[in-house]
Amino acid sequence: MSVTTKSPVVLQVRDLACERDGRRLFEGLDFSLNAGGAIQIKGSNGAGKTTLLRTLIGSTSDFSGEILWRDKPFPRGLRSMRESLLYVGHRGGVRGGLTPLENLTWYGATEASAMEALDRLDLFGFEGSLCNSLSAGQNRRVALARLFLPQSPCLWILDEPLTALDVAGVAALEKQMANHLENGGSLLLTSHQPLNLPGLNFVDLSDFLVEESFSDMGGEHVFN
Amino acid sequence: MAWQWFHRLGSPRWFYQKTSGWLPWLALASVILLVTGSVWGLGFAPEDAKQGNSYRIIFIHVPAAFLALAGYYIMAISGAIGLIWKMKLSFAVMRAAAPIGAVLTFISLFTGAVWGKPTWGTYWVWDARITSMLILLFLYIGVMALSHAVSREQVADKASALLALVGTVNIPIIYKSVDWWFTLHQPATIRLTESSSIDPSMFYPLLVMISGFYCTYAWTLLTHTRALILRREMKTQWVQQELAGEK
Amino acid sequence: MQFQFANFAEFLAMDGHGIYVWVCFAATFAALAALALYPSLARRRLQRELHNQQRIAQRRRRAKTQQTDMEEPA
Amino acid sequence: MSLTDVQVQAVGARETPGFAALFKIEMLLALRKRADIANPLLFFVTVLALLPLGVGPEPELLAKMAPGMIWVMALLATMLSQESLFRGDFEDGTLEQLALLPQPLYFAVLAKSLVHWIATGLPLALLSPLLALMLNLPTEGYLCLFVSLFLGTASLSLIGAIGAALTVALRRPGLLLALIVMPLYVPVLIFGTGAVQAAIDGYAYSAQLAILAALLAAAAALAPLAAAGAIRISLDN
Repeated sequence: MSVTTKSPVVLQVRDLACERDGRRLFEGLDFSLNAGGAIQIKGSNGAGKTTLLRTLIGSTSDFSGEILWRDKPFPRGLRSMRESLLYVGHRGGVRGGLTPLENLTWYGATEASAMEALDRLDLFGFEGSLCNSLSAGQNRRVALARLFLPQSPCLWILDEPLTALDVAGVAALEKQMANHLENGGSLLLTSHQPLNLPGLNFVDLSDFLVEESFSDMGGEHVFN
Repeated sequence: MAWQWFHRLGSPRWFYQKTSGWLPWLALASVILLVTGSVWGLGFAPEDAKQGNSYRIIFIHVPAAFLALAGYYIMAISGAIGLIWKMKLSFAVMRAAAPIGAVLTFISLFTGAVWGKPTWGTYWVWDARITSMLILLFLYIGVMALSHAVSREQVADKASALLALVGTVNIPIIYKSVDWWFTLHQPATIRLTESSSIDPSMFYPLLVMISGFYCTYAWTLLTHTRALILRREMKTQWVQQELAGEK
Repeated sequence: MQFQFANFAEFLAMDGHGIYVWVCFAATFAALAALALYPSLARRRLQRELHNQQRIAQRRRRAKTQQTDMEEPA
Repeated sequence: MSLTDVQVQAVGARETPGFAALFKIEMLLALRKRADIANPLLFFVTVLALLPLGVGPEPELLAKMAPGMIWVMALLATMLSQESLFRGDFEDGTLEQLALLPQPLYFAVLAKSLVHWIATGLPLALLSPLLALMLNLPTEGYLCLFVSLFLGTASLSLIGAIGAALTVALRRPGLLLALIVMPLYVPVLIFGTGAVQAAIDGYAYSAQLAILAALLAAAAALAPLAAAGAIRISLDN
């Protein structure tokens, strides 16, 4: 993954190996993400896409290899990385006891910008009802409305953002992603659906699978 | 990287192979010390003036209580090492230490209760030491229950290590408060092990028993840790060879 | 140092406290023995499990090779 | 290098909510779920009303049991309400987002514990004179009962947060939470009832209250730290 552009590298991964429940998911993973660049992580179910994202945001520390944020290696770089991170995981981070408007305000939006963001994801009219009473798809859109707020953090890490979105929602999201990249932001996401985004690069985790050893029970781990 | 080096130092395989040589010696020492201490304590140590022969329970009650408490610290410290340096081995030690410590706590509670009958005329008295031991048992059970309730082994390890650490901070506070509570409610009873100046003829067999319990503890902890390592490293080749070799 | 009891019966009785003392010692050593036995039991169980797994793996491998054998002539 | 700086400015960095903001939002959420506030109180009152039915209506007996029973029930009421302390936030992903903030999770846990105390411990303490009256507690004990519950339930909320954080990812944590947390509650219970007993017997009880305050200070400093660590462990699931 060596895209030669003038834009600086923000996130770099060198020889990364992740492990879950004592099982190696992938190893020797190398890629770098530029400012204004977008990468989609591919891989079959259980290949470790979510684990990779969670490793990159520092939620799990069971990895070997190097992760650098603006040339600062983890865990030193983690803090400054989190200052400019917007992460939306499987669980959206939308409080059920709050309204969509209050949820967005919690994430630092002004009322006007929050209303506009909700409007763009077709949530107009729902801003005042509690998220508990909204559907799963609507809650998903409230979570993603964070992407439509002004002064968005420059690194977006999104885990399956397109699930439970309708066609119009996907189109709006794609447009906003392109907008974000144009402004010099970076994007890292997993998705099972194809994404229409200019300049999108791919990292396929199945290229970094751990080689099967002779034994049926799996090989000997490096760190046992 | 530094933690990779620690990983190798705490390699379960290294530990497993290193300790197999120690086991017979530890077992031998345990048996010799326990048998000597028991015979000495039961038959040759003089009778206690106040409590008669029932005091001979001291020779197991005190060592068990000693190790029950020490075992909690061993569990918590190995848990802490695991949390800080991400050592698989020390988590295994922690998980193995929990049931052993719980059994020892139970032994000390049981012997304390049985000893209470001839001394106080009843099996259970809310004596400060016994109450503290009961709470220690609950602490052990809490750690064990938590580690069994969490399905992912790595998460279970970390969670129970943290709980063990929290318990360690609390143990001195709990002991002090129970002590204070007891003096408040029952100012004057015979304490089971009130031994400001224990006679050497009773102290030496006790010492032998304590060292015997220490050896037994070490041996048991090692064998339990080794069993746990085999289970956890089941997918590796060396464990499969190890298990296939002795059939 | 000398034996504190006149005879073995007295040693067992311990002035009426014998039952308490002996119950304590018996229970303790029984518990220690149970702790000592547990790892070898666990080891045996593990061996059985491993054996089963290997058998299943072998059967699957054999099924796979048979399948390829069947496909090749066709 | 200058290019990087420009781009950081072009795309803003996130603002981190402080303790006040965390507290405000937790308070708002607690006020919206009034049933959750009422339930521990109702539990507290109901069980204590059952007590005379169980042990008999003799005023002397009830007076003797009152400090201990009120304290044990306060302990149970706090603990039972603690199960859901982090649950909602865990399930909707808020906890994950809080853990990603550059600031330590400590303040989030502290804010949550404080709100939990305001919603359970404080009303319990305020309600305690009424129950003391029903259980025939001597009047000398009223003030001390209130102050000891006021201080003690705050410690309970903080300590319980550790257990709640450790069990947040489990499907049915109820009994396990009790098993984990109960031994840690022992010192608070002992000094709480000890203070009330001393007050009834006409002794000075300021020492016990001072110890309760010291326990609270220690719990406020350490418990959120442990709970924050426990949350990070539980999130790795």
